[in-house]
Amino acid sequence: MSRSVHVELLVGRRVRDANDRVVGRIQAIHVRRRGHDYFVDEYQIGPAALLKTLGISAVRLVGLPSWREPLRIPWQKLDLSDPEHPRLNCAREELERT
Amino acid sequence: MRRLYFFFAIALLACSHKTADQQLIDAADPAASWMATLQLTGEKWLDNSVPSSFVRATIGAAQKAFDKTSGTIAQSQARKELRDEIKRELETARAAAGDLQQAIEKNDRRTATGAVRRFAEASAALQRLQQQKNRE
Amino acid sequence: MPEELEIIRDLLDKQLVDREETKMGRADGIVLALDGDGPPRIDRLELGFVVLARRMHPKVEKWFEALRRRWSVRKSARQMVPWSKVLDITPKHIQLDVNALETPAFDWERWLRDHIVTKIPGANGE
Amino acid sequence: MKKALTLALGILTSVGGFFDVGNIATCTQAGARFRFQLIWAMLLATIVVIFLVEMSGRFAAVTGKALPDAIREHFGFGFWLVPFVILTLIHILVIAAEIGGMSFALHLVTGLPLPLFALPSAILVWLFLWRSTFSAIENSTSFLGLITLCFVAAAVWLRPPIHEVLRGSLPSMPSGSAANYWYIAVSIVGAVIAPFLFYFFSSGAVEVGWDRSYIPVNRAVAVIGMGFGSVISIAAIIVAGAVLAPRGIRVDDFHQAALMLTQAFPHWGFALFAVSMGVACFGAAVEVALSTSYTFAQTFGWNWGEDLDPAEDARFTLVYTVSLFVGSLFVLVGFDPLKLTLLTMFISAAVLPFVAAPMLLLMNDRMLLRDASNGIISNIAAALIVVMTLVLAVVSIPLAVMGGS
Repeated sequence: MSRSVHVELLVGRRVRDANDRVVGRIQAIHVRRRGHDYFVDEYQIGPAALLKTLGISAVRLVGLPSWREPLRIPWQKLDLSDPEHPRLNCAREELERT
Repeated sequence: MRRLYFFFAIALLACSHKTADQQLIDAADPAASWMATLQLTGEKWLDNSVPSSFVRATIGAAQKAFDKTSGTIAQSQARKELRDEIKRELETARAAAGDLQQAIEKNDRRTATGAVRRFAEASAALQRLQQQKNRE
Repeated sequence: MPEELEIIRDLLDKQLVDREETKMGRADGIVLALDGDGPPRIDRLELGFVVLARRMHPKVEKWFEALRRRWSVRKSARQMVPWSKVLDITPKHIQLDVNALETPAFDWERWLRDHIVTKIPGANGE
Repeated sequence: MKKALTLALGILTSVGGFFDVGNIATCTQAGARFRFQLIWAMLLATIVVIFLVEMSGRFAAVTGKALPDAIREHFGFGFWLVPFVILTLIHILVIAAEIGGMSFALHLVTGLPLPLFALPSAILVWLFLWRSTFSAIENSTSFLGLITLCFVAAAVWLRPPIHEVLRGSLPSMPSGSAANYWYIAVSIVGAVIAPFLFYFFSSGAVEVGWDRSYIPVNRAVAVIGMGFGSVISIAAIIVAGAVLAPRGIRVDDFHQAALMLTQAFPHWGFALFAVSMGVACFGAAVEVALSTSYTFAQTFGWNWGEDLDPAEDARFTLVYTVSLFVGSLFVLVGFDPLKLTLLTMFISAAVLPFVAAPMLLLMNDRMLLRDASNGIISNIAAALIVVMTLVLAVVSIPLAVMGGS
């Protein structure tokens, strides 16, 4: 049963991990090409990801030390069955270790 | 800190009793400005620099401003002499405006010159009031 | 076609053009297909006021939907462009293998032109 | 050769777009009320607008995209929606004020009541847009705009005391009522840094096909064009200061400003003021109406460009038609043109952060601009501008209440 997800409604949605703790908001979705189609590689969460999407490096504009690297979620780790509430199928710490 | 409140209270009190007079003079400021405008307009009409239609339109706009000011005088609690003086200047200006209106219709330059002189006196009187208030 | 992309920065809201680079709206929406257990795949682009309305607020979308049903010119509320129609992706626009004039994106354009604009002299620059 | 022509046209465009009903209203009020004391506000606003116009032109030259197009694409529809709605309201209000200015000029010349000219003015602007291409529009409105040089001639003829003019060029504390002083200063800035200017300028740069090689031309156009328009505005302050202030004439109504050129030019002064005002407002109305269509077309990705025939971009044409009509309603209903203009200039000043901030963020995007993105100086200027616009926005509301009497 193929389901679909609207990216424009996914942007900025808060992601919760397996222990129902908020991990951050979805700010970027990286895709890789295979043939003519593009497949999701990883999602990126957090303010640094937002800034990168906007093409602004925080250092350059405001001079603040750039926030820590965005949190990267491999595609298989994110459950999109309910697009309104994206969930990680693991705990947050597990992600940070990789 | 108490001294600050004391100072602030005095300042408020000082200007409150004068406020009514001050407010009336400030409210009359646009009227003085329109009298000066009519004076300039009359002068330029006499120099044939402006068409009569412009003079008519300017008189119309000035009358509206005079009406607004006389409305403010009616509600003002300022000193009676002050209110009467401003009312007198307003009446002079209103009459002069009426004369100027007729003068340009009949191309009567003598009446127009008289009207311009009266505008000058009325606006000068109101500006003197303004200067006295600033000096207090 | 680039090897890697970031959907939100490189595709969403991007200017869409047809074969002759005639502008035909923007990528108001992008839909991923979750088929089987593979990674999500970009299935199609979507355009139309209704798509934008939904991004603002579901209530706005309902209001738009009602508005559209009553007197809209456009046959379908939202136009779907299958990903197979994407010819090229450049920093300036996304080029689609379509002819803009035949797409619903131009319903409004055609309606206005036929009913109002051409009625006024000089519309075709003669 | 093409670059020299573009430079000339660019300068002419800025003159056409710079001096409009907003400048006439705020400069005559500043001169009449505070003589030469507020010249510094015009100088400051000019420096800021030169920076912002240079940036928007450079951005369009390098990326080939105008501001609305780039902001929506870059920050997404959600982010762009708020500035877009605000900008549309400002566009409509400025069109209304410009039509008010045109109607007043026609009223001066004919003596007929002002609201009569609301629709004819809108139709005149509409006809011009309907039949012309972008470059034809820009050359003619700007060429006509040169008539406003009569203010400079009058200012020179009146020989104002130079030391007083120079002292006025430096920021100073007000002698008269402070609230009114700062109220007029803010409205001067609001009149000069008109939000539509950048969106129009960047769209224009794309229309005439600027590319990276035009960056020097863009800088020259911004400096000379805006500077030129500013000289005319300062001249208007000086003339009002020399003619109206000594007589105690405040400008509460455009009629009170209409005579200020008659002292320098007894026979032609009245007609010159009317024609200058009419032409300046016409040029500005054309640019603002176009800017509205550019903003809509780029936001929704329609085909756009004034060089296309109306039949080819019906929606683009419809937008400027509707905005001109809606703008003219304000004047038709009897809004006083001067009060409408001051209100518009005020709202422009208050919403500047919404308009300037997205642009300044864009100018720092290395990915888009690579080496042409903001250098350190532009960034410092940009940061100062954002802070200044925020202060303006915060201060303008209370000022309007106190100072606006």
